[in-house]
Amino acid sequence: MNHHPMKLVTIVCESHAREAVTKMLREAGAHGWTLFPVEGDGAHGRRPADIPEYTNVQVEVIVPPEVSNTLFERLGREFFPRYAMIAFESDVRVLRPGKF
Amino acid sequence: MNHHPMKLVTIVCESHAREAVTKMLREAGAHGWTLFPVEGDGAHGRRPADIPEYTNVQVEVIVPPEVSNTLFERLGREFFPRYAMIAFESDVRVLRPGKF
Amino acid sequence: MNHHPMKLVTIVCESHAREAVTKMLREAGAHGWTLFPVEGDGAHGRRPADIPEYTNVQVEVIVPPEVSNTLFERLGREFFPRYAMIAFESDVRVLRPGKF
Amino acid sequence: MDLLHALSSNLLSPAVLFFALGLIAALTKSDLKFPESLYASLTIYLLVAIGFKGGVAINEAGLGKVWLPALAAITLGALIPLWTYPLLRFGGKFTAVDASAIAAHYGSVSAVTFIAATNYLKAVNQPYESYATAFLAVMESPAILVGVVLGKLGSKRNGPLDLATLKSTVHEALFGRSIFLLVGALVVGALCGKAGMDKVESFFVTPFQGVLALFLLEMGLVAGRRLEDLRKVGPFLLAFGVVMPLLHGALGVYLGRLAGLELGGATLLGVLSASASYIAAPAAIRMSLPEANPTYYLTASLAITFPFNITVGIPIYFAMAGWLYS
Amino acid sequence: MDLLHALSSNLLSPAVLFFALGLIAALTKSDLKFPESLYASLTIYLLVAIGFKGGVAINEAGLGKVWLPALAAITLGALIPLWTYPLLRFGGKFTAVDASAIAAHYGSVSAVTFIAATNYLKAVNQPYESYATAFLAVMESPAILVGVVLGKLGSKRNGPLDLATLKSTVHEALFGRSIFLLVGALVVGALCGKAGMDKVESFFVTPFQGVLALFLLEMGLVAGRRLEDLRKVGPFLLAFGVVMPLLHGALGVYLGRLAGLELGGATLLGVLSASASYIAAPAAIRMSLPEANPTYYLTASLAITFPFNITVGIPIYFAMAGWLYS
Amino acid sequence: MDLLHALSSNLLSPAVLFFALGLIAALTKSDLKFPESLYASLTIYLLVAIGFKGGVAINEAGLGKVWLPALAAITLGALIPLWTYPLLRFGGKFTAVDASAIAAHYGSVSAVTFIAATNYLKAVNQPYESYATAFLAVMESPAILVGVVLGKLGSKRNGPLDLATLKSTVHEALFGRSIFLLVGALVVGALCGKAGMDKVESFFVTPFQGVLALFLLEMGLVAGRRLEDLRKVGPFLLAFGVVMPLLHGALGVYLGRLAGLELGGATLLGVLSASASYIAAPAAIRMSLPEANPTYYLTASLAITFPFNITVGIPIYFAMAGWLYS
Ligand SMILES: Nc1ncnc2c1ncn2[C@@H]1O[C@H](COP(=O)(O)O)[C@@H](O)[C@H]1O
Ligand SMILES: Nc1ncnc2c1ncn2[C@@H]1O[C@H](COP(=O)(O)O)[C@@H](O)[C@H]1O
Ligand SMILES: Nc1ncnc2c1ncn2[C@@H]1O[C@H](COP(=O)(O)O)[C@@H](O)[C@H]1O
Ligand code: NA
Ligand code: NA
Ligand code: NA
Repeated sequence: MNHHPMKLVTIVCESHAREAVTKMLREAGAHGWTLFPVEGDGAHGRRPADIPEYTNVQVEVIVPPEVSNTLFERLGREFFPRYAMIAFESDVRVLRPGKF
Repeated sequence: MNHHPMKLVTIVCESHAREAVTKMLREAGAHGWTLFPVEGDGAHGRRPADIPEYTNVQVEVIVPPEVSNTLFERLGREFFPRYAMIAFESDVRVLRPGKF
Repeated sequence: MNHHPMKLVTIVCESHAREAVTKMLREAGAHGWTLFPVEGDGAHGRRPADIPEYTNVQVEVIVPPEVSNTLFERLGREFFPRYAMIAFESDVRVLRPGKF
Repeated sequence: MDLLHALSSNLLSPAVLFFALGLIAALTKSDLKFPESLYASLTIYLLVAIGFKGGVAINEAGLGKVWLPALAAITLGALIPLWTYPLLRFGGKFTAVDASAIAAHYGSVSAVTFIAATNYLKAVNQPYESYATAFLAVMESPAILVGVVLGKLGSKRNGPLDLATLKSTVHEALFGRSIFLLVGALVVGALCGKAGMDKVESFFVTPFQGVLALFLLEMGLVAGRRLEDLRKVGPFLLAFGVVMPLLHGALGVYLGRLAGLELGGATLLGVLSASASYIAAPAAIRMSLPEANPTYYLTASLAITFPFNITVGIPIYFAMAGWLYS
Repeated sequence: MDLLHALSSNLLSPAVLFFALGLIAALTKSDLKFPESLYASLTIYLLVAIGFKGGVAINEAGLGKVWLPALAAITLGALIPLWTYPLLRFGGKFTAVDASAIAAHYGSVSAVTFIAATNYLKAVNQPYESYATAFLAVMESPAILVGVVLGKLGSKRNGPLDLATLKSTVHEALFGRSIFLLVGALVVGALCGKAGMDKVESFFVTPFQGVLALFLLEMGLVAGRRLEDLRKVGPFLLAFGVVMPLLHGALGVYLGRLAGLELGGATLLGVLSASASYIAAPAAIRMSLPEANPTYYLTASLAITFPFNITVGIPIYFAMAGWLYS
Repeated sequence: MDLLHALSSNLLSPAVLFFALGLIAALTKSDLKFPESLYASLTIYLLVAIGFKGGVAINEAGLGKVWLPALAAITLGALIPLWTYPLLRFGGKFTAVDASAIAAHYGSVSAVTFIAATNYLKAVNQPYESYATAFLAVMESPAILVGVVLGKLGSKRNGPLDLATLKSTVHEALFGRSIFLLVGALVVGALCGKAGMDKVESFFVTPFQGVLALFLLEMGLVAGRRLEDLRKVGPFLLAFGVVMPLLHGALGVYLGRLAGLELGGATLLGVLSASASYIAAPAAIRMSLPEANPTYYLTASLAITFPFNITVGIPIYFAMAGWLYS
């Protein structure tokens, strides 16, 4: 198999940040994303996922390394000071690198 | 701790492909899988998760490296040309290697 | 960017284990967690996610390596013999290491 | 009742206005969203309710009255792809696979359109044969099977027409969740009869119209999100999505009369014939003809024909039946 | 009303037929599926509705009438494990942990079976004490506690019977979500009385039977998926799952009469006694006796006893009460 | 009706008792939980039902009767931040951003509180202008806009007040999902009128009170989980969350009378004025003033003012109206 290295960036944020995050992903050069509602606990307390407005979403996006860097730069500058959220990057391999 | 390397294969696909994908996982040698509905955006447009038939599912499966290779071969040959989907592989470590 | 290595520990378990798991995460030193309901298949059979009491949850937690070791020790000793579950560790990178 | 009156009484009904509200929400990019499980729950409710009611009606009317128009419905559904396919293939220049996929959708039916039509008939005080739900139940599958066979025969790239494909298509067409619920509830209703209906009427019948109105709000959202694909499908499919329902509607009404239905039942057969599937057919086509492009068949059935029928189609088919029976 | 009539009037009710439809869907591997939140929502509705109604009935009847049969119910629930445990342990050759787990399930109760029984009594026009919901509420926990104690005493590998375990079991048995909802709604109903009922009747009472029918469709699916585990549990447990309900049903009816209940109320106590828990007990057992094998207790309670009671058990217990009271 | 009677008839209603039950569940850490989609579904139902009903009422009363009190409502909403802001800023020592965020929440309104108030009026047989829903609809946004402007002007760190922020705030305030549903259903109701209401009444009106009771159980859970934040907000905000509603309630009732409303309608304007937003305002503030601390505004509106209004506030405003009109 011909695997190509990519970055998976995972963002868990309060659902109010949802539109801002997905807009930013597009701007930074991602070609797609995947998203789902999650419960959570953290520095901002429990978020028990019973009201859509008070819950978290997890966003996953596969991007080339340079896009991941752009994402983290903007996350650190524009998003972390404003929203309850975490973000992390990991290494993945894909088959069709052109897609991402 | 005694950690053993394994592969985590993640597949995000339109929900119509669900049965075909989980059947293929078993055939390729996986002993289990985990699945949940997700929203998404990509080359085939927004999939807004409001009708079960029009949404995506994310499938996660832990397998030994050789099974992962089989999976990707079949994904590339049989699934990618037919369905809206992405798949990626990453390295994980588990405690009970015999389970996977 | 200034990325710091961390461990992502992912646990998929029957929902009855939910309270015990999140309690253990705190005790082991995690500062937060993310959780969502999932369907699954494995050694204990299909878990089709139609009754909250009979379904699975997936718990994701970002921790420093030493906490991950504690987690896996307790998982292996206290949880694996009791509950239908899997757990795996992977390497991730974060921006604000102090948070985890 | 003349056409204008028929139209306005439909357009000013809560159900259609809520549908329009959903369309507007989608077009103005409001963040209004129904939870996925609400859509699924309302669908279950509507299918079980309409199926159960139809079953009770069959129990009361007797199968003797039902079989002939049901046969007419099956035949009509199976035949529609036979003329829509060549029209799409040679008139619309679609590939064989796309043409047969679209043809399958238009031969099959939309349960929600049917339900909206029964609602409409109730609103204009037009009695109808409640067992007409049986026609809905039997008309979902035949066109899908015919469409898949056409697609397999018409295209080599798509793989030969093997037995395994046929079997899984038949299984999907007959045991898919919507058809299962509808037929199952129909049988339950037929077994229970009036005595069973008395017990569950206040849940399955009394609030039904209101539930439908809420559901059409969601369907407006779903259809509205597809509207932007309209420019991708070209003028041929746009015209097809409006003209074919009118032709099929007339045909259905006419056949309904031949099969001995009353005015109300003939209207419903016209509606079924005119409607296009957007749940069962896509699921089956996606599995049996995965090379077909969903943008074509989904946009046509969901963003053109469905809104057309819900708003103006239903009163038109009713007016057609009025002319035929007067 | 004789047994045959009682049986057929149950088997042809919408609720039981929809339950059968769910079983068929599971057995034919139809892709029919209820969204998880619909199950949870219907459960909340049913528990709140039945609890509220029961509370209003207590308000009207007065606690004086309720305490004696409630005490009988608690005692019965707590005692059942004392004979089912040795039977399973020595007759069925189950381990101490498995035997006590199964015993806990059969001493505890199934709210859905109880609700289906009230539905059945309504259908056959048999009046019953509406405050019987109180028996449901008090019978859920005692057997679970007794079962856990038995399991801890009977097995060393399982860890000693420490205070922490006992405390968390008591908490789980008393504050689990189903018991909380039921008891909470009961108290609310008792505080509101008739005046409160007038306000919410059209939501909590009128559509109740229809909602139950829809819910039993889902329960048929859930139970049906477990049917393939039947061959794993062996003939002893199969027989146990049918015979014990009959014995416990008779015992419950008899005790109900002793405690001064009318025919309807005695039937309900029989039903409670005969039913086995499949939500509250598994949750508590999973935490307190995690070594017990869920295949045994879940298959027995969900795939054997629950369908048995829903279809033929309830009319049988009613017939038993008929004989006793005639 | 005197205050005591008004209070007790509210506190013993199913809706308020279920709310209390939810609070207790949260406080006792019961694992009771409503699925997220049930909350969303109930909200959609309640907003559509109340909006539709209000629209039908406007259709019957004519816009001529509605515009003046609606104007009063808008003005009141827009003005409230002008005195609450300095009070919070200088009395409560809050930062400019936090003060303006809280002010926005108290100028805006809570739909659930409004619905509970209509419920209450119905229970005490007090007629009211059904078109009052229009006041709810127009009062949600103005205070949010004023609050955001105040916050931007008052704080430099927060970025200047640019056009883009203003535009997105206006969009959020006008097209957010709750306001869209409410206004949309209002328009649908106004277009349908009585004829439309007849069709959907048994879904949108008859079971409404029961649905509200169930929903308040969930709201009790949601508010209860916030109660532990009470000690984080300090005594000033605690007092603010109780005293301001009383002042605003009196003001609203008084203005209602000036604008020509009857006793019932004036009570509702008082309730709106006294209520604080906890869905629409947080969403808009989170986007436009993200530096504001949610612990302050959410705890105040959701854990203090909301429970206060649901339990004792509503009957007090009703009593105030009683005194004013007698
Ligand atoms: N250590 C962690 N591991 C996994 N998820 C976390 C962690 N910390 C925070 N989160 C998630 O991120 C959300 C926001 O975090 P916080 O801003 O810390 O409240 C939480 O509600 C969790 O869903
Ligand atoms: N770059 C990406 N990162 C994460 N998820 C993606 C990405 N591209 C596509 N997806 C997911 O895969 C689904 C199908 O992708 P597509 O075939 O590109 O429409 C989308 O709906 C998304 O859920
Ligand atoms: N190989 C696997 N890959 C992904 N998820 C798995 C795997 N095996 C088990 N699981 C998940 O873990 C749950 C419990 O596993 P088990 O104890 O094997 O039944 C299953 O229901 C699945 O959700
Ligand atoms: Na058709
Ligand atoms: Na029992
Ligand atoms: Na206000």
